[in-house]
Amino acid sequence: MAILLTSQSRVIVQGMTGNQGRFHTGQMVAYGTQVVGGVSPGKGGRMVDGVPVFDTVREAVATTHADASIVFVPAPFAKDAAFEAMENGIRLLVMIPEHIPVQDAIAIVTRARDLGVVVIGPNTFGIISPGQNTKMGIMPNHIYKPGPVGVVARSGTLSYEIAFSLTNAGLGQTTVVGMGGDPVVGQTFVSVLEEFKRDPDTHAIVMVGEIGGSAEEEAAEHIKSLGKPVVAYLAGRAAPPGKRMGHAGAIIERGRGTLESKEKALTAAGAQVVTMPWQVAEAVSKVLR
Amino acid sequence: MAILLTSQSRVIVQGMTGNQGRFHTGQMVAYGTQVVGGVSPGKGGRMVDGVPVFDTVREAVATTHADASIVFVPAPFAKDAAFEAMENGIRLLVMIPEHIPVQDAIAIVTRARDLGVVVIGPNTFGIISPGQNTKMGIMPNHIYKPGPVGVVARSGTLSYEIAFSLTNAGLGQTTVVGMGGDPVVGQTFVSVLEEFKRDPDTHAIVMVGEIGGSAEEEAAEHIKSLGKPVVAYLAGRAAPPGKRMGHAGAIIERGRGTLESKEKALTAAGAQVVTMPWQVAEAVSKVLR
Amino acid sequence: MKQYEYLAKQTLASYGIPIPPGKVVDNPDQARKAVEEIGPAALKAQVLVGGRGKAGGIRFASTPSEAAQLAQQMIGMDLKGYTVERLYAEAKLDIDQELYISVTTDRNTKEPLVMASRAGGMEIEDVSDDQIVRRYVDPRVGVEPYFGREMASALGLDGTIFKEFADLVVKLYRIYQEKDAELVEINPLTVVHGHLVAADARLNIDDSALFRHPEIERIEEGSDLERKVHEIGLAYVELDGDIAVMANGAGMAMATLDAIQYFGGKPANFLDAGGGASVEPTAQALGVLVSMHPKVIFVNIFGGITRCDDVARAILQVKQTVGIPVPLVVRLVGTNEAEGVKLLADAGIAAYSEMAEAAEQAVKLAGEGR
Amino acid sequence: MKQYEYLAKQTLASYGIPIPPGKVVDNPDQARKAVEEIGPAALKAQVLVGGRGKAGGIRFASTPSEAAQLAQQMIGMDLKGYTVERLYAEAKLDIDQELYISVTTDRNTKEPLVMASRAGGMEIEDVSDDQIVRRYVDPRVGVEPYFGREMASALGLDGTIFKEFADLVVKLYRIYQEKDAELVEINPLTVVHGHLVAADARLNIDDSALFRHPEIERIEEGSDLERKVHEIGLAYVELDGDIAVMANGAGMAMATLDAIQYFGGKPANFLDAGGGASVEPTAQALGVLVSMHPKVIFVNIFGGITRCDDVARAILQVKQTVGIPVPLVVRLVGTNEAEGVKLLADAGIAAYSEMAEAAEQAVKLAGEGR
Repeated sequence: MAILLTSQSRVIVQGMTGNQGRFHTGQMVAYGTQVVGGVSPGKGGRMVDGVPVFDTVREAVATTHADASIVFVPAPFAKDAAFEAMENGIRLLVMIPEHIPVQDAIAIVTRARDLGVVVIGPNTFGIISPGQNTKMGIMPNHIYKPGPVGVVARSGTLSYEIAFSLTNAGLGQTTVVGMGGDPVVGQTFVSVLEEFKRDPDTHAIVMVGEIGGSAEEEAAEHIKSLGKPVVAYLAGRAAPPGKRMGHAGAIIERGRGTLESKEKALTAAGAQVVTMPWQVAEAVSKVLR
Repeated sequence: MAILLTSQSRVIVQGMTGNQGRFHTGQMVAYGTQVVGGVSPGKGGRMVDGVPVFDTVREAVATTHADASIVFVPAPFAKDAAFEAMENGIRLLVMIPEHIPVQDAIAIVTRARDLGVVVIGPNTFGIISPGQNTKMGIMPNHIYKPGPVGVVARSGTLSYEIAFSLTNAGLGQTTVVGMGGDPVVGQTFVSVLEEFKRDPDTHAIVMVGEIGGSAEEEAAEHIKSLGKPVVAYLAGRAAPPGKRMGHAGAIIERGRGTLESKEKALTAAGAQVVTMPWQVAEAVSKVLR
Repeated sequence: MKQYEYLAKQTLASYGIPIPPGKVVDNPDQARKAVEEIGPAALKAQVLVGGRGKAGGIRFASTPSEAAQLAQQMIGMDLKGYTVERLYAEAKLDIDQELYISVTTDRNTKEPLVMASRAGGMEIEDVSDDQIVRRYVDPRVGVEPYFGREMASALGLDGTIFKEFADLVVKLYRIYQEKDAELVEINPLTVVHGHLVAADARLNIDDSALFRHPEIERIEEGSDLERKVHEIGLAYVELDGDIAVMANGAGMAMATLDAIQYFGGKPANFLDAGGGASVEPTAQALGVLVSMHPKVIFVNIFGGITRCDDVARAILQVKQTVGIPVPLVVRLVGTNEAEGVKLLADAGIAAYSEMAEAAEQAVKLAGEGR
Repeated sequence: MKQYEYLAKQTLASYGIPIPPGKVVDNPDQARKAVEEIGPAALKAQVLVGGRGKAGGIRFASTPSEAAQLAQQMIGMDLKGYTVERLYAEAKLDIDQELYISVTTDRNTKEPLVMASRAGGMEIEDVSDDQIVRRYVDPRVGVEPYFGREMASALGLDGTIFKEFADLVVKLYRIYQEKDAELVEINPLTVVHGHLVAADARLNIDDSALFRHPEIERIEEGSDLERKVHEIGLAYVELDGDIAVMANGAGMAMATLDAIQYFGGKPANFLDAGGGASVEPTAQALGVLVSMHPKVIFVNIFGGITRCDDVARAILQVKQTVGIPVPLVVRLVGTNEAEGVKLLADAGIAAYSEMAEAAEQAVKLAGEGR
C-alpha cells in the first residue's frame, strides 16, 4: 500500500501547457500516474501527450472525475489555482510553485482544513508511491523503488539523496512525501506520521528535517505512540545561529528550532537520529531487522 | 417545552449599559430570563440591576458560563459584537439592531453556520418562550402566555398583534420567534419550522409572512412533511407591485415573492392562509380541535 | 440608495472596467461641446428608473447642434414621474454583441449571487431561465479569478472576451463587496471591436452601510414628501388612495393597508413610524399626513417599544399646533395603553382597541368624505 | 525584506498609529535643522539590526549643534557590520511605560500570532513566558475590534490605554495582512502623557509577496557579494570558512555544510543553486565562488530537475572564461549524470558520485592549501 496517493488517484495537472507542466506531465505518465486531464485557461480542447486539456477544473472534474491535482502555475496565480481545485472537489492537492506569498499559503491551508483537502506543499517536489507506480511531483523517477520505508522530508534534493541511498541499499519505499520548504505548508511531520502509522506496509519511517520551526519537536510527541521505528536526519548542524531563522522566527520559537532541541526531543522519543545523510540507510537496515 | 430558548439558557447582554440595553435587561429579568451578565467595554466591574458587567464576552463567559447573548450595540459595531459572542462559545445569538450592513449580516450568518450558532435577527424583536418564563428580546411581556402554539414571524409589531390575539383567545404559545426584517437574517421559516416539528408541546404553528423574498415558498415544501397544522397570515396584499421589492429583489425572485405566489404555495402544502390578522386566532382554534 | 448611471460608471472605471467616453451635461451648450469632443453620442437622461430607452430617455445626436437641440428637449422633461435634470453624453458604440452581468445578494441563500447572460440589453427579468448562468459565491472564499473563468466558460465565451469577462467578474464582485452594493449590474455589457465595454450600469448601495462610505455621493430619491419623511428617518411610500396611514413596524403598516383594502378603502401612503419612535418624530410624521389633505387619517399602533402615551402626546401636539382638519381614527393598544387612551379621551378623541373595527371605521369615514 | 525604522513608522502612521515627530537626515546640517524643528531628539542609526541602542546606534541631542556633532560621528560608523548611512532624528519622548506588541506568522499552527507584553523595551526573546500574552488569529475571522479588547483586558490595561491598545491591535493586523508582513513589531510601544506612541518599529515584508506591493520601497540587505548572488535569484549567506560551496536545494546545501564540518573543514558560504537552475545562473553563481578566493570549491549536485549536464556545462564555461584557480571538487549524480560526468572528464575534471567521499576530499584539499 501507500499513503495519500495510490494507483486509484485520478490526477489533473493545472498549468499543463507551460514548460514545466508539460515536461512533468510526461514524466508522471511515464512513471504510471493516472493523469486524466490538464487545465490551462483558454487552451481547452487540446490534447497534450494524449491527455485532454480543459479551460477550468470544473470541466476537467466533471469529465474525468479527477480527485487529485498538481499545480504548476506561477506563484502569483497559485492561490487562485488552489482554490479552483479545492472548490471543485479535488481532495489531494500538490502545490509545486515556490515563492507563494505566506498570506496566500495561510488562506489555502485554512480552506483545505475546512474542506478536508490534503495539501502537499507549497514549494515541494511532491509525493511518490513507488509500489503503486504513481507520483505527483517533479522528483526523478529512477531513484525510488517499492519497499517498506516511508519517507517524509522538508526539502527536496536532500530527500532525493536519502531516498536514492535507501534504494541503493535495497530499501524500497511505500511513499515519499515532500512537505515543502515554505514557512506555511499543508502538512506537518505529525500529519504524515499519522498516515504512515495507518499504512500496514510501512515498517519504518525516515524523517528528513532541518533547523528552524518546531515541527520536529512536535513530531517527537507522536513518535512515542507510533509503534514503528523512526530514523531521522536533521540538516543544519553547521549552520550559524540566527543566519537562517531571523527575528520573526525567533520570537515564536524562543529557543526551540535549534538542531540540539530537535535532536534531543527526537532521541528522547525513541527515534534514531543520525549525523550525516549517508548514515540513514544503514540505520534503517538495522531497525528493520 | 419550547424551541431554541429555554429556562436553562444563560443569557448575557452585549451593550447592557446603554439606554436600550439597560431598559430591556430589566424587562427580561422581570419576565424571568436568566440574565447572568452584561458586556460593556471599559465598564467591567459594575453591576446593573444586580447583574455583573464585564469588559469582554470572553470574561463574561468564563465567569458566568453563559451560552446565549442578546446584542444591543449600535449597528456599525454589531458585526464585531456578534463575532465576539460566537468566537467565545455563545450558541444562541439575538441581534436586535436594525440598519446592520448586509455584508456584515452575510459575514455573521456564514460564520454562525460554520460554528453551529443559532442567530435570531438582525433587526428582530427577539425570541420568547412563555412556558419557560424566559425571553431574549424587546417584545412586551404581558401579551404572551404559555400554550400549544408556535409562532414565527418576519416582522415585529405585526407578530405582537397576532400573539396578543392568540393570548386573548386563550391560545398560549410555546415559543414566538422573530426572524428579523432585514434582507439577510439568521433564520428561515424552514429552520424554525424544523425546530417546532421536534418540539412535542407545539401542536400548531402560526407563520406571519409578507411579500418579497421566497422564504414562504420554500417553507411550503417543508409544511407537507411537518405533521403539524400551520396557519399563515401574509402581509402586503394591498402593496403596489415593485414599490417595496425594487429591482435587486426582482432579478432574483423572477415572479416569486408576490402574495399570490406565496399564498398558492402555502395552500397547496396544506397550510391554512387567512386574509386578515384578526382571523388567525379563530383559524388556530379550528386546527387545534 | 441608487446611483445615477454616470456615477455608477465612474465607480466601474475606478476598478478598471472599460466604459465608453462620456460627459455629464446639464444644458444644451454643454451637450454641444460634449459632442464636439467625443463625436456622435447618445444623450442619456440621468434618472433613477429602468426602461429609459423605451420612454424616450435616450436619444442619439450625430452633430453638436443636434446634441444641443435634443438636450433642449430632454432637460426638464418628465420621465416616468421623474424630472430629467441632467444628461450623460456618451460616445456612440459600434456594438457587436450584448451581454448581461450582475452581482447581488440572494436573501434566501444569504449569499452573493452572480448572474450573467448572453441575452443582454433587455431587463433580465424578461430573459428566460435557460439563458441565464447563475453562480453563488461562498462568502468564505469570495470571487477568485477561477470563478470568473468558470462563468465565462459556462457562457460559452472564448478568446479575448473569455479573459476579459473572467477578469470583469472579479472586479465587479470587488465593487459589490467594497462598496456595500445591493446590486451592481452592467446591462448591456457590450462587445465593441473585440473588447468588453460597460454600455450601461446600475449601482445600488446598501443604505445601512453608507456610514462607512463617505466617498459615495448621496442621491435623494422620491417625491418631495417622501424625501421629507425619509429625512425624519422613517420608511414612507406614496400611494394613490385617500386614507392616510401611520402604523408602527413595516409588517404592521402593510397589514394596515391590507385591512383598509379589505373593507373597501384606498390607502394614500405607507408609513412605518418605526418600532420605538418617540413623540417628536411621530408628530412630524403625523404632520406630513395632515399636509397630504387626505379624507381620513388612520393611526394604527400596537405598542411594544413604542409607548401609547407617546403616540397620544404626538397626536395632541399636532392637533394643537397645525391642527388636524380631517377625521382621525386611532387604534391604540399595548405599552402604556391606559395612559394613552386617557390622554386622547381628555382631548375628545376616542381610541379603538380592535384593528378590524378601526379600519372599518376609517373606510366608512372616507366614504362619507368623498 | 526588512524595512528601515523610519519606513516602518511611515507605514504605521499611514494606518493611523501615532508615532513621534521625526525626520530622516543624512548629514550633520540636516541633523541640526531637524533638532531646531522638533526639539531635543534621539538620533537613531537606520540599520537593519536589532540592539542598536547598546551598540551606540542611538544617541540623544539636546541642542541643534549637539545634533550636528553627533551626526558627524554617527554617519559612516560601523554598527554590527553595517555602515550607518542615515539617521532618524526623532523627538525625545517623556515615557511613562513601555509595552510590546507584534504580529507574525506561526509556521507550526499556520496562523497569525499576536504577541503583547507589558515588558516592552527589551527583545521579546528575553521576556519570560508568563509576561507575554499570545493570541492566535483564526484566518477565517481575522481581527475584529473585540480581539484587541480581549488582549487589552488580558494585559490588564484600562481607561484610555485600554481603548487605544485595542484599536492598535486591529490596525497592526491590517498592516500585517495588507502589506504581507512577515513581522510587524512595535517595541517599545510607549505610553506618553497618557497616550500610546510607537517609539520603535520593525516591519519585515514577505519577499514572495513583493510583486503585489509596488508601493513598498525595496531595501537591499547583506554584503555586496550576497546582494550580487541574490540578484541572480539564488539564496546565499556568507560564512567565515575557506571551502566555497554550491549545492542544489536548501536542505542539500545545509547538509553539504554539515558534511564539510563533519570531516573537519570550514565552509565559506551557503549557496543554494535552486531546484532547477539552468546553465547561465549556475555559471554566474560559480563565478561568485571563484571571486571569493577560497581554498577549495565544492560543488555538490543531486540532479532532479537540475540536469547534471547543465551543471557540467556551467563549470566548463567558468573554467574557460574567468578560470578556476583553486582546487575544484565536484560531486554529480542524478538526471543526465552520465553526460555530465563525461563532459567534465573530457575537460580533465573527475566527478565523485558519493557525497561523503567528495566532502572528505574537499576538506583534505583545503587542508593542503592552508
